[in-house]
Amino acid sequence: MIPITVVPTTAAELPTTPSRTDFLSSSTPRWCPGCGCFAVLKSLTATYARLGVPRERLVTISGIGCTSRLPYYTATYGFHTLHGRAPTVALGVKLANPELSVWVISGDGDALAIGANHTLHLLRRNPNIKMLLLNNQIYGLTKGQASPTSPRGMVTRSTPYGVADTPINPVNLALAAGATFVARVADTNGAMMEEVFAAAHAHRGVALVEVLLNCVTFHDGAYAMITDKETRDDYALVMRPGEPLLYGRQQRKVLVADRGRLVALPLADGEAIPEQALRHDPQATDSSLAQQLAFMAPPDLPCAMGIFRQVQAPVYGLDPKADD
Amino acid sequence: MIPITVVPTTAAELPTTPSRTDFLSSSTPRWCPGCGCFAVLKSLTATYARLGVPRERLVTISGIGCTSRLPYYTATYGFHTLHGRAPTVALGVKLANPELSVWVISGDGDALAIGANHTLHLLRRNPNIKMLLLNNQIYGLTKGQASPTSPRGMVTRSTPYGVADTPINPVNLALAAGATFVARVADTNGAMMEEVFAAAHAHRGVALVEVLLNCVTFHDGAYAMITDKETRDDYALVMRPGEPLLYGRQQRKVLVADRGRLVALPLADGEAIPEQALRHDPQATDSSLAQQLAFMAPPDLPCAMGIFRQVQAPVYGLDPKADD
Amino acid sequence: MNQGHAAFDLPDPDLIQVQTLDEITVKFAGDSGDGIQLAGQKFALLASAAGETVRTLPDYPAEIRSPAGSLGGVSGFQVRTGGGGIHTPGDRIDLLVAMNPAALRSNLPELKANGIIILDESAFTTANLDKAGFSGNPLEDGTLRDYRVFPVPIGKLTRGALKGLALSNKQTSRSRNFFALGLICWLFPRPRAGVDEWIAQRFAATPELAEANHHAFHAGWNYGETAEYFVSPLRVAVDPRQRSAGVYRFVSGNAALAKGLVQSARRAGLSLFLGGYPITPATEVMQELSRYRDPDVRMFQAEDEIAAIGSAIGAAFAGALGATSTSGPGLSLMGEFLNLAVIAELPLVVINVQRAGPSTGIPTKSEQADLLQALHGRHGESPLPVLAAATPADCFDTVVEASRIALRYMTPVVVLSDLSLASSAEVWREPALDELPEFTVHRAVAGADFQPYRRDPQTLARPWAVPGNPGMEHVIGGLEKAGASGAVCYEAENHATMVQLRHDKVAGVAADYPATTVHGDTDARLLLLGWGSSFGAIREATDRLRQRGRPVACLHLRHLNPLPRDLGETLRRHRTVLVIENNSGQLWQLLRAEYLLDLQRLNKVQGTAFRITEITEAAESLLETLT
Amino acid sequence: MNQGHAAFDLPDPDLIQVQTLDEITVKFAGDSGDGIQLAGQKFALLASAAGETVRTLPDYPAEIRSPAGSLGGVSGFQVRTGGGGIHTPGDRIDLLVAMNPAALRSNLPELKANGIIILDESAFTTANLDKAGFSGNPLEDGTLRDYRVFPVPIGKLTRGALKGLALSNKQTSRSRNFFALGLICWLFPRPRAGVDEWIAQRFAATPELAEANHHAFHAGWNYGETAEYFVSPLRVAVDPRQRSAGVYRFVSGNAALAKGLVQSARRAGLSLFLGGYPITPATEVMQELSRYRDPDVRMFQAEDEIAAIGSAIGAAFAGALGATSTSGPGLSLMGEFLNLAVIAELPLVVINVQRAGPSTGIPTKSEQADLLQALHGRHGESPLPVLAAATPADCFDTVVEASRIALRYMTPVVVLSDLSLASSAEVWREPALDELPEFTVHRAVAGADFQPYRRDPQTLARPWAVPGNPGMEHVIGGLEKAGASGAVCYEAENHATMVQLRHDKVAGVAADYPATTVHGDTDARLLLLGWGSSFGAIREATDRLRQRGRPVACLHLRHLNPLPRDLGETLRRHRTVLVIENNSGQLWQLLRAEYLLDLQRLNKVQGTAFRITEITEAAESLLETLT
Ligand SMILES: Cc1ncc(C[n+]2csc(CCOP(=O)(O)OP(=O)(O)O)c2C)c(N)n1
Ligand SMILES: Cc1ncc(C[n+]2csc(CCOP(=O)(O)OP(=O)(O)O)c2C)c(N)n1
Ligand code: SF4
Ligand code: SF4
Ligand SMILES: [Mg+2]
Ligand SMILES: [Mg+2]
Repeated sequence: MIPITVVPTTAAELPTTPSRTDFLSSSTPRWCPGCGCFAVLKSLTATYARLGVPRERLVTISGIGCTSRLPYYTATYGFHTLHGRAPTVALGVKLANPELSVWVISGDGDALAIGANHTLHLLRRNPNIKMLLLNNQIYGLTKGQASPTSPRGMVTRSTPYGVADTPINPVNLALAAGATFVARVADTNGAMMEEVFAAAHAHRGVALVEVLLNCVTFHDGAYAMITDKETRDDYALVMRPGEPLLYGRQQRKVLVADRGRLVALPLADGEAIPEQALRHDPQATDSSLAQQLAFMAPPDLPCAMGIFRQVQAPVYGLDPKADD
Repeated sequence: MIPITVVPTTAAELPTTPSRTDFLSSSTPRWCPGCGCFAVLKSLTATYARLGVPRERLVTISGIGCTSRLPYYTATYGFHTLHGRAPTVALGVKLANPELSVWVISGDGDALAIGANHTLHLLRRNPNIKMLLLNNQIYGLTKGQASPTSPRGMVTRSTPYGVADTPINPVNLALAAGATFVARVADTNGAMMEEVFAAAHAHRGVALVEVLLNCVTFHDGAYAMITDKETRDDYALVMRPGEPLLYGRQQRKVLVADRGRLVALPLADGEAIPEQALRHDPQATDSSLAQQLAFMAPPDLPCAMGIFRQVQAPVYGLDPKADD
Repeated sequence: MNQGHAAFDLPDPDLIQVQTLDEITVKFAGDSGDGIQLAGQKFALLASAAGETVRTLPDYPAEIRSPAGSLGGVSGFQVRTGGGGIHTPGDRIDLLVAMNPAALRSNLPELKANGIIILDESAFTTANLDKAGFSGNPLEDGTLRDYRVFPVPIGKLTRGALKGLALSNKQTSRSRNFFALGLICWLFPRPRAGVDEWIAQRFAATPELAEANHHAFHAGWNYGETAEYFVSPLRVAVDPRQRSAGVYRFVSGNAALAKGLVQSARRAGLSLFLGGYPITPATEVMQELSRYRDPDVRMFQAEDEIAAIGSAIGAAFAGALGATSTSGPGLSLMGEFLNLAVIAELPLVVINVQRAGPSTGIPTKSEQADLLQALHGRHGESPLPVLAAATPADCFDTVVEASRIALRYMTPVVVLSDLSLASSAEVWREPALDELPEFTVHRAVAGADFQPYRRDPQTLARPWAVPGNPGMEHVIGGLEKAGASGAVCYEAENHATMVQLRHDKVAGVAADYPATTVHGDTDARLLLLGWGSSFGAIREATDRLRQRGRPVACLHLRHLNPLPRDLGETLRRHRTVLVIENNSGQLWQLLRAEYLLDLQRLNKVQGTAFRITEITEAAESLLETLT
Repeated sequence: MNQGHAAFDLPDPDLIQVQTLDEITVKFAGDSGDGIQLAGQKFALLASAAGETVRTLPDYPAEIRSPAGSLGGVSGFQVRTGGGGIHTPGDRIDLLVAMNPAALRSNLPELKANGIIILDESAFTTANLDKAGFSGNPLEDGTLRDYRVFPVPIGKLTRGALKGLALSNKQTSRSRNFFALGLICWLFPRPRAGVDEWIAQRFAATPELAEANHHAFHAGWNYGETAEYFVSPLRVAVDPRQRSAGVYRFVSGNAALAKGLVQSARRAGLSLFLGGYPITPATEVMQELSRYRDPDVRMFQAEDEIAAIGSAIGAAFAGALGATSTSGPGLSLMGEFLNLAVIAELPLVVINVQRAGPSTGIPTKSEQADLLQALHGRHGESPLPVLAAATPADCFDTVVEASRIALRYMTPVVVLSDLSLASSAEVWREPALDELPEFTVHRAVAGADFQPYRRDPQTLARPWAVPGNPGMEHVIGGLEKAGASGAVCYEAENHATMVQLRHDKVAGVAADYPATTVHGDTDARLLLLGWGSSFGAIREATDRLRQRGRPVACLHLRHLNPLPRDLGETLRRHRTVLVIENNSGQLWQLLRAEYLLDLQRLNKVQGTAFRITEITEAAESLLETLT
């Protein structure tokens, strides 16, 4: 009594090596020109094309927001649900048919204001679902109000005297929830998006990928420090498994731990990487170092990019009643 | 146009040194005999008596659950709201009248299942509100279903084949949310509850206190390892500001950091506390060490008790429009 | 004696002799630790096995635990048994078994005048009398003068019977319920051997308890036989209707709801997915489902009701029969998602086990006041079918019907049950799978003309194009959709068309209903009209009135939206229609708006079901005004 | 010319001469980057300053940004101005200013036959025509043959006018709206000096823009004067009604809602607390409030709508006037909390700026389909007052009335507005604080007989015992409460009493209403009945019909629950009542149930308001059937 028959795609339907455009629908995306969403759509469809998953087994599920319009532009099955509720629908889809590859697309307001509870519970349960959190630090669709990731003091249409809240750090929160795969990428780096999306897919369990997304209309330049050519070396650190945590021009700064706290150690010209340099280990069961990396922010420390955590844990929804 | 006139209590109404019973209502508590709630009620009313806040300026606000019945048994103003929603009502009360001392009483289901979003946002905003999270790892009122803190594998009325979720660690989550005061106490230690509740009150900003609560009826002995006389030395560590993180019989184990991760170092008889021993610093701005301590759990590491974090940050709701 | 009427009329104690009763309502009551539920259930099962018709109603203490012996801690189990015509757990108690003063005090108002009380004298200590709030001793001060009281020192006798066993006082006291059960089993002769076996099985894991209960049971039985009180046992009439072959179960409403979901999905060849969140009195529905080991029966406990229904909608999108179960406060949280299911046109069964509202209200009391919410609790024009269950067993049939409609019309359906059905139980023959109605499932077929909102011309249902099937990739959502393509469409006329289509589709559900049939004369002067759990009381009231020669018929609605097409006609055939509801007149209001008829109403909003007599009295006085 | 009727009847271009119009509807339309809103608003303000009666309606592009020049990106601003009797922003357009082909195409269906089109010829490039979906060039292919078209190379002329300035092409193009405004200001002579000043002030921060816009404006004006097209300007009649002294503002419905909350709280001597969450089309209400620097006006942006209303309830408990503002999807999330406010009996104003549903529906389209939800969108018997606003300025009065009721009766009140009022604007005289009705505030007084649920015998309101005040410490909540003490109570009769009391309290609100008065003859054969934003269209339709000698009157309901006590009587005085709603008949259904009257209905569910003519036509044909 399997509810549906999954018929493998035949060559007639999709080329054996499908291209990204095979995963684009015929609708023309309606984001503001220059919006970071275009880049995400591009990288996501490029990833879809590379996964080897037949198109009909991909399900793209979103909430409400500019970013949540994305499913309409893919040629997969899709569900544009309610504000903040995509994770709940996604979980139902995945539990009803574990064969499907389920992708949640969400915004910072969607996933962290009205929907933070569902995000949290999705992450702690560890179903094999991938969630992209497109964080532009603003409510785009409703034309520019503060979101839970808007930095303190930011003036928006709903905070004429500045935001008075402490912003949420999505990566840190995901780690606190016990998420087994957590990453951060920027909309400006298509190659890295594709790489990380593919890694998220390969991961058996839940994956949260924060995408730093530029909203040209209501919060342009939010991530300029981290993404601009001139500054990004100093303010962004790309984490690579097993490697020391290096950044800065010519990678001449390295992170070390001082009694459990992170410190940036400048390296002199030609100086070798010291013994105590921290090496990135996304597979560490204990996610506390990852949580520390997540909290890092310019100007004192760089913003960490890449995969913070990737560990194996029991996957939710896979025959929970079988093992007893 | 201040909405209400706060009239100081006169001696006729309350003795100058009020006692705990002055803060108890005339209703007889209706918890199961032996329920941890009795001890919390006792410590909370004892704390109320010591604060010097007139009774009418105390407001005790709860959600729904066994634990959320607590306001009925206090002689303060109280509001028994909806399941999961106490933080929202509390914030409205506090913003409307900052002179009130507002206490939220919540359960693990209340605060972390249906209400986790409100808990999260309350904590990140940092209003001067105190929240007690009475964590019995079970839904008591509805007679024994799994809660978000139920340990993996636990058999409950809704999980006859065992819980399949990763439990939430309330302290870690609160820290990820940026809470400025976070503590953990056990219902068995009245003195420590009173001490920590009073410290929470003294803190200017939000405070979350997790109370490890025993539900005799549906999950008896959940914290036996941590609270029983015979085992607690080995499995509980009481954090004291500025002091090394010691535990074990005769306090002969100490925590050290190894490349950002916590390790327990056994001390030989008479061995001095080594230089690299971690000292507890609840006032550290960076909460990453606190997050590591929060995650510690028996049997490998002890459960940390006491105040994890206590830092000063802008308090929400205090004339946000004044400073511009 | 009048069969439909209050049936119990025991002669004076010293005149007791063998006597067959048409029916009797027995209530076991004691402290929540006294094993009352177990004793009551066993008594009911034995009666049912003897061929009697049985309805039961447990009566749990209020949700917060109260001290032993207090009024708040009283637990009860009511059993009504008799020879047919039994549709409720009984208006009032004929025989009360009270294990302590609190149990006596809280049930006294429900005991019939001249009713029998068997009480545990040993528990009538000063302390217990105090806790129950008695100022004197009711056994002595005349409080019980209108009843026939049989004090039995159950505690002392049980202790005596178990003296040989190595048990603590507390353990001994735990067997008192078996003493009481033994006594009652002697009174209404039930085969002892069956009970012996059952005790052995049930307490197999704790042989010392098995032994204690065995001894206590027989001590109770023997006490009945030897004590001079009871001259002879009573006999209850057997239901004359022949039972057809099949599996019989004693089901509560909540168990029947769960079972109905499972069997509906199986019948449709689908997997079942229920997203739930605990809430009194609906929790058992999800708990029942959690016990299945069948991978095609999945219960997901969500973080809240919003996630519960959201996951069910996701599962429905993915091809399962989606369901959720909750009570009023939960339904109040689900409005936005229910609306999504309406516009996305997905098959979903939403069960609301109603309790007394508004707000948290009285979680342990029953009410039928969520009907208008089920119809209108969402923004915009958002029609959906609403059904209500009439009895515990009917919960099964109603859920099956709801699932049928959900799948045939691709729509969410709300099923209303309530607390008084949730835990009330009756004997029910579980139909085999192929006895269930056939289910139409609108599987979409890939092809050049596939469109996700192209409707079946007859049902107006859209096709169900389930992810995993190639060639039908499409995106649905909450924005208004264009006719057949389902693409997002903001166009004015299209919106009007879609609003109309959604309305017509739901209105069309009524095409499947059987003709409306009243119980009684089709043109009786007075029609008693009800829905939901008031069925039993209305039905029995009608029978009693008809036996008195009154021109009364009754009609019970399962389908509350859309209403049966012939309902207006039926209503107009009766001079007066009395709409009977456990709310302030919600169906009454709907029917007035629909048919412009000046209907009468009888409402009760006290957290408890109607008594049969409340209905007969109202009907009698209404009939008087008519002549 | 008929004053109430479509007023514009411009003679052939070559016959144009000075002419006074009773009214005219002008629409500015262009790409969202074209500054259309600014130009339209300024034109409306100038008309209003000239003493005309003005109603405006902006028309934003659908929420997702569309490419420049596309149909989805068209922004519009409609201004209707005239000499009184103006109650809507206009059925159809008399004069369209189209800044590009897409603006032309999307507004053409709304343009009157023989209407005037002024368009920017420079923007009619092949690329733009393509984007707008024109297959040919409408200027050449006869598409516009039924209109009077005035192509003006606005782009080119603006560039020319700004040649001396150091501006990029893009910047120059940004001033085109000022050229258009100048031309229109010449056409309906408006004082130039005022505009000059305004430009200087508004663009003070960017002097280069100020200069560019100044030049563009005058170039437009001069073009009007010199071009041979327009022989002479037009004049619009001035509203003959005398304006009383006071502060006049041009307010949108949302601004009026915000202002109404602030002034209500001030009048009552309370602080205002609004908890909100952004949602189209209600967001401006919270945004307006966020701008106040008054510490007694607090807007809290919550994490969701549940928290928004929860915080407002908390604030109400703490002694503030609590409020929240949302749209349908948000209200669907608030049901559980609204219920808590009902049972806790706290003063709360819940504003629902309705949009087209169900579900996400069409966020940028208007509808009045949340009435039944406001009444019934909660479990249990949960009565609360419901009010609706009729015009942008009436949003103020309605919120004031809602606040008065909330405070006097200690109850949550729902106020329904809708998208078509939200951003539509009219000129309004802000009443001074002491012109507002008096507010009763039920402050509790400590004392031996204080009880939190002891009711005022007249209003049945409970006292408001606010934390901070000694001697009245008490706990409220969602569980059923005992009579006066407010203690938790599970008792049957008490529950029935409380359900009745809550019902009676809300029913009692109607005691305060003024008598129902119809506009027109009190016994006219046909009564047009409406509520909410359809007011203007119904009112103007009635006036037109009466001018035609038809026996028609109209009645508009502000209070939808409880209904006015004399409403049944009023309805019965008219042979036929036509209930006019932008939904499928929600008030109609309520009135049928309430009065058992066979009312007629006119419904439109197209996301747009009624046109006056739709109503006159329906009324005319209904009248025909009556004779
Ligand atoms: C229940 C509900 N509340 C509010 C809204 C209005 N709304 C739509 S999107 C949105 C926030 C958008 O912000 P974000 O999630 O960050 O998405 P973005 O537009 O920035 O991509 C809001 C408040 C809604 N659609 N539904
Ligand atoms: C909206 C809603 N959903 C569900 C419930 C039922 N309910 C009451 S308390 C509770 C959970 C109790 O667990 P917890 O918060 O841990 O409190 P405890 O009883 O253990 O103290 C639930 C599910 C409710 N009252 N309201
Ligand atoms: S408003 Fe911002 S997020 Fe939305 S489409 Fe435009 S640029 Fe993108
Ligand atoms: S069920 Fe558990 S939490 Fe509830 S009162 Fe009893 S012991 Fe306490
Ligand atoms: Mg955003
Ligand atoms: Mg709990």
